Amino acid sequence: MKEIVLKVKEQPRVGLEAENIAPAVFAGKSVSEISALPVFEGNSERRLDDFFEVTGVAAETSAETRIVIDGDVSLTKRIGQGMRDGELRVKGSAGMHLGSKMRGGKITVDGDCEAYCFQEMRGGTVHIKGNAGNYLGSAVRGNWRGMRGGTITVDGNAGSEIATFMKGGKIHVKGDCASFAGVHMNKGLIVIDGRSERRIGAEMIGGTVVAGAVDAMLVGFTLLENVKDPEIEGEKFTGTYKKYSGDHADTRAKGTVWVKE
Amino acid sequence: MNVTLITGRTIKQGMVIEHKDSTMYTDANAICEFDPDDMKKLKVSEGDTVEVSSEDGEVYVRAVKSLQSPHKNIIFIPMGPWANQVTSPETNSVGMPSFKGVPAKVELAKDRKVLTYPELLKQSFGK
Amino acid sequence: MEIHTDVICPFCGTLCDDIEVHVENGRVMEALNACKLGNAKFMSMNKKHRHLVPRIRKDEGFTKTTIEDAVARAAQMLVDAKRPLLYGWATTVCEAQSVGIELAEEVGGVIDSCASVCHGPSVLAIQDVGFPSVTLGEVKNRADLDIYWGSNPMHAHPRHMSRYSRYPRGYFRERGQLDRTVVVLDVRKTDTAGIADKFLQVTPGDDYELVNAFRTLLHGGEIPDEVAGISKKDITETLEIMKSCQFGVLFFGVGLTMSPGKHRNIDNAISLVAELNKHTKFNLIPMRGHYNVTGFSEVLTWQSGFPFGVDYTRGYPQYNPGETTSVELLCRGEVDAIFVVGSDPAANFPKKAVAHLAKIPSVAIEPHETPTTYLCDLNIPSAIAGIEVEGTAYRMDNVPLRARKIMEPPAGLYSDREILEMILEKVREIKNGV
Amino acid sequence: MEFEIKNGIVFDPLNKVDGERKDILIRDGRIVEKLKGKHETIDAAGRLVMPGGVEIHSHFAGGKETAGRLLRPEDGARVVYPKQNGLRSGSGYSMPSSFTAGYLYAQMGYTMCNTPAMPPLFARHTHEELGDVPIVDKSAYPTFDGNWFVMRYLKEGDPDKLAACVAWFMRATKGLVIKIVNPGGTENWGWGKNAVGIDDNIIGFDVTPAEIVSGLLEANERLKLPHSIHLHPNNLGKPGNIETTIETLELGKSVKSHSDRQSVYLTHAQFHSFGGDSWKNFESKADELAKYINSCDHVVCDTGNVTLDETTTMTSDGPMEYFLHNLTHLKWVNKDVELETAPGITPFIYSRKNPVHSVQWAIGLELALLIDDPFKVLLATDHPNGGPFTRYPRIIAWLMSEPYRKYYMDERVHKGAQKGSSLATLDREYTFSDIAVVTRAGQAKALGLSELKGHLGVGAHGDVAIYDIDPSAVDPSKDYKAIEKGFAKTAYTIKDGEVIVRDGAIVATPQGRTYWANPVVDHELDREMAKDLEQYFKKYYSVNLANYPVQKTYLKRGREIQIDARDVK
Repeated sequence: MKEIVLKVKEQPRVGLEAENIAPAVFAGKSVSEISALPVFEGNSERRLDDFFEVTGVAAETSAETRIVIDGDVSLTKRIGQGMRDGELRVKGSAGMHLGSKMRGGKITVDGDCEAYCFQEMRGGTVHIKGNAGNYLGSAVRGNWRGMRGGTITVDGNAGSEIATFMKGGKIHVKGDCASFAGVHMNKGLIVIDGRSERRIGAEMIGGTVVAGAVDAMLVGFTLLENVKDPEIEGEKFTGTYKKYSGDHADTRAKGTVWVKE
Repeated sequence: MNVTLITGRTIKQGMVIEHKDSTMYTDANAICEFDPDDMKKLKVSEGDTVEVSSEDGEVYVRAVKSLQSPHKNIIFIPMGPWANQVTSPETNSVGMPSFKGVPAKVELAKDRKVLTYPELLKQSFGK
Repeated sequence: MEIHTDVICPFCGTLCDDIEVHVENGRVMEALNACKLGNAKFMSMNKKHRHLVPRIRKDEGFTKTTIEDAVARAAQMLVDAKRPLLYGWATTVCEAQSVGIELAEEVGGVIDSCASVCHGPSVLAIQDVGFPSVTLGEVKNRADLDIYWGSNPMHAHPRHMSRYSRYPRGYFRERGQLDRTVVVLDVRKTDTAGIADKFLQVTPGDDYELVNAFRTLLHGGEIPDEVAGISKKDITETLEIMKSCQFGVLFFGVGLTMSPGKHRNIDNAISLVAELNKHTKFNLIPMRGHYNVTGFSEVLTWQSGFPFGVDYTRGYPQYNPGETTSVELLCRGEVDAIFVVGSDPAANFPKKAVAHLAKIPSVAIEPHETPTTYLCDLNIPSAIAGIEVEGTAYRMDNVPLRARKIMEPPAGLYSDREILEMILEKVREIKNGV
Repeated sequence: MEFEIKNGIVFDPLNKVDGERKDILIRDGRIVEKLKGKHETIDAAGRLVMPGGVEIHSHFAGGKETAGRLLRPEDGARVVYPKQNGLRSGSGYSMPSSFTAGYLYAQMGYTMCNTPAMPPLFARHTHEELGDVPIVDKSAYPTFDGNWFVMRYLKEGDPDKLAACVAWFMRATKGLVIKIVNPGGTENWGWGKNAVGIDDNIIGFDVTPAEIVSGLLEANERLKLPHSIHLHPNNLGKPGNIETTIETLELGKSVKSHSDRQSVYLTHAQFHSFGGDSWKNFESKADELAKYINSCDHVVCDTGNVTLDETTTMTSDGPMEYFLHNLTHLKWVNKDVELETAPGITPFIYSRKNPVHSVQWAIGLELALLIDDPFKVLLATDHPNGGPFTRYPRIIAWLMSEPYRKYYMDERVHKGAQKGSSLATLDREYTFSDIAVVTRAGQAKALGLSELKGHLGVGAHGDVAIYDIDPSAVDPSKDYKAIEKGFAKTAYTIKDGEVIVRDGAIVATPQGRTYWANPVVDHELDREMAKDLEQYFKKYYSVNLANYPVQKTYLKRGREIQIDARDVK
């Protein structure tokens, strides 16, 4: 594994779009080539090194390339977009659309990530050590096919409408979660260790959501049974869990929500 | 008193949209509509100045008895610069702020003045 | 005295087209058929004070300038900006909106309309689950059930009920009102609720729960004794009314789009309406506010593919409300100039958003003095679209009409379109280094 | 500006030119015999030269088209077109935005596009939007399937007023063609019902689909409209609908066309050629429809090819779209239009792995190959319903290459296509001349515009498409990929004698014409009919009569086709 380090020099004025910060783009390029890559501050095209000090070496292949971002890039969008392999680490907080449509590889964020990260993700491993914003691992506007694969782990809390229209993969939120977790969910697994706001699993027609606690369940959910130490999607959970089916607001309801007593 | 704040359109306000530079605009918008029972509870009478406050700010407006009651524990302020001193910018990442259903506090503030919008904007934005 | 018939009222999304306006030497004498709101707008044409030349902020106040200077400054501001926001558009005609979109594309900015703080959430819901709808004439001719949810037409759309829903006689509804049932759902007992056959007072913020209960019940599920402050009995009865009508329509307002749940309230309501079509004929119509907010979304959609909150900074349209919409852009400080046409964000945005608006270079194209013109650095007064300028406007049900010109604007005032065309031309001059 | 297109290999079926090396001369925007003076010369040696393409049925602009774009931001995000070289930006895979649609058609060599289902009440929108579709000439077809005046006059047995009101709607909507979508079914949809057979009753009006079609057929010929009625019969997309389709076409036999064109135009025939009585025993009946069309002279159809893409279905057939929505559970738009029609929209994914979709793919091609005379079966996907128009080059390649079709049969689509259709047994391959017919000459003739469009004879518009295909060198049967590539972008598209596309790139974006028909009937009759209009508008429309007709200002470059129909009295 070879490593390229991007040290934050300057914060963008109106946000930065930097889909070029991705292992596949860096692979096989020299530091000076990488420094010259275009990034977009609003409507003006800038160079990557206008905002970052670039050091290190990129590997020949993306699989062998690790990118480390040193600093806060919460105003920088689209980092690691469409990533298929390689590694990315953000020592700070990351902006919108981080790892959107990601298919493989590994992304770690030491801080928080903004809204719309990992939309329509298909594969790979993600670890957010801080909090995640709204629409984590969701579908883009209008699409009925959301996240399909890969795993996202959030050590902190997550925002509202995570995993909209989810079709596969797993999201694990160790903290609390705002409203509408898994809205319109179809397949896949969401695990919330902490408390979920109301409307969890709203309009879900399939898939599984597990929560440590909920503010309220929608009336479209039917309590099936209480299960002690259940095994859910091949994972063991300790304690007694209420098992609900729903959301029966939809005729096709085949979703399951587990809530710890 | 803890209340739920609703903002929205009123016909009075709609009728002065072309006259924002007149006192009619302040009269139609710098108000807070109360459920009659809530007014009794607060000992507020028609025309009194009240302070409405939320996580995002506070504003002084005139108390008005609601003609569209009952709505216990709900106050209504017409959409406009006064209402937006206390509405929430939280959009849940969908573009829409929280103009309705905002948790707020309201109390009598008889001696306080209701500002015109230039005074209000000057005070808030120094411009 | 000139008598103008079949005048289109440029106030709300009801877009009444039967106004008769009497004009005598430049004064509006009366506006027959118009409601209080429409009448007030036509009568405001007689207002004494109206700015006739552009004004620039100077020290504590404003100083007058020429249209040429104003156009040059506006163009320069847009060219200099890395991500200008071009906002408003709901109270002008499509012909002006179209130039505005071209301008946004030319300067690489974001163009957004007041839909984003009005029925934008309805659009997001439509994009997730669809939109079973009809034109208002269908309601007039067929509907025997009109539901108003989170909407108070008596205040916001005063003639809506008399023209289309509650009162008119229609082909299949010859007895008018006698053939129709009106149900109102709101958090307050509104004036509209006052004339309803059935009123359900919903706990604020619980609309989503109530729709969820309706749908669950519709599919034979169980619901508790009370949901959202409504008794099981009332929910069951209301659902029966919906299932047993011949033609039902749900009119929904910002009471749903602005309350907790926002677009998801609409999303769920749309699915309820779609599913009711298994039992009877059911549709819904959003109670759009400004008279041509719908027109803007039509023009922007056929030109760019997206209805509002379109970001042209990369040279192609990008759409993601919540990211590319005005309130977030202002609150996150992601725009460095604002260009407002026919709207009043300083009055209608939350304080935090207005604070950034007040900080950045700003231009307002607007006939009247408003909180926005008060905060903007440059004000260009314009002729009043739909009264002094003709052009296209789209009704809340997307029916396009041609707004009429019934009087000349004061000398020296240009239409929004003309002003925008001048600015666009100037922008191109500057970019080509002329 | 004068032009000489030298040494091209020209296919111009309407003038019986079949692959001759021939020079085309253009002056003042028209094809001429001689040039006067200075002129630009384009060397077309070794290149394929055809008249500009004519699109006869594509939902590229209008109210429901824009509703379809609004419904699908995910389709918009799928392809974006940046602003560049003076071109406007845009987006959309299955529903390109307006400017982009004009550019894409011109790049394929098309110079005229017609939008086939305009609800009269939304005509103003359609024309506003057409103004933002650059380059191509255009027209719109107002829908009459659920028109209350038409049904009223049918019931009252007043064919004269019926014709007069059709003439009024043409004038009011600036329309060119009588479009009929699911006759009567769209009115019944006002009650959540449909009309699946031609003798079903239409609620509240006591007429039948058959009466609506016959009545409009007669009116169309009495008004001497350029095109015939443009028909989307009842029961679209349902197993076994072939019977309804042929019963409907039979209605046209009795009415004589006023000109040399067909009296009935059957659109997107693929969707109307289904056998079986369920999706399980669903099969192609293309052979049956082809047999019928071969046996008579009053019908022309277009294929309505399915291209096996994810697309957006949009028709004025509201009940059908609701039916689709219940099949797929995907998001659904409905838009019933008072007194007129009932459009609907829902996304649809045609899957190669799906037996039904694969048979539908086969049917479109079968029709083209089984109907002997290419002038009777034109190429269209009912964009975007069967697939986006950008797939035309691939369809052309399929038609010209049996091996290409076989490759799809064997490798790409579900085996069901072999069982459910006869495509595997068809070895016919289209010639370049056939392609010229089914993409331009046939459309122009069917539309009744063949004086100006679809050919390269003297007096025709100077609309020419030059493709980088050398007919003398290429074997379309083997080099089908070269054909697909060659028809995707022209070397030159010339419109009205102006170079629009050079080497596949747009170099000019003039405003095209908008054609509309204005049949003038007897003045007295018109006045009588107008009284009924006033009454119905007052009572039933939600807009005033005075605000209904589309002002001429909406047609940026309008072309009125005046027709003397004063014998209608």
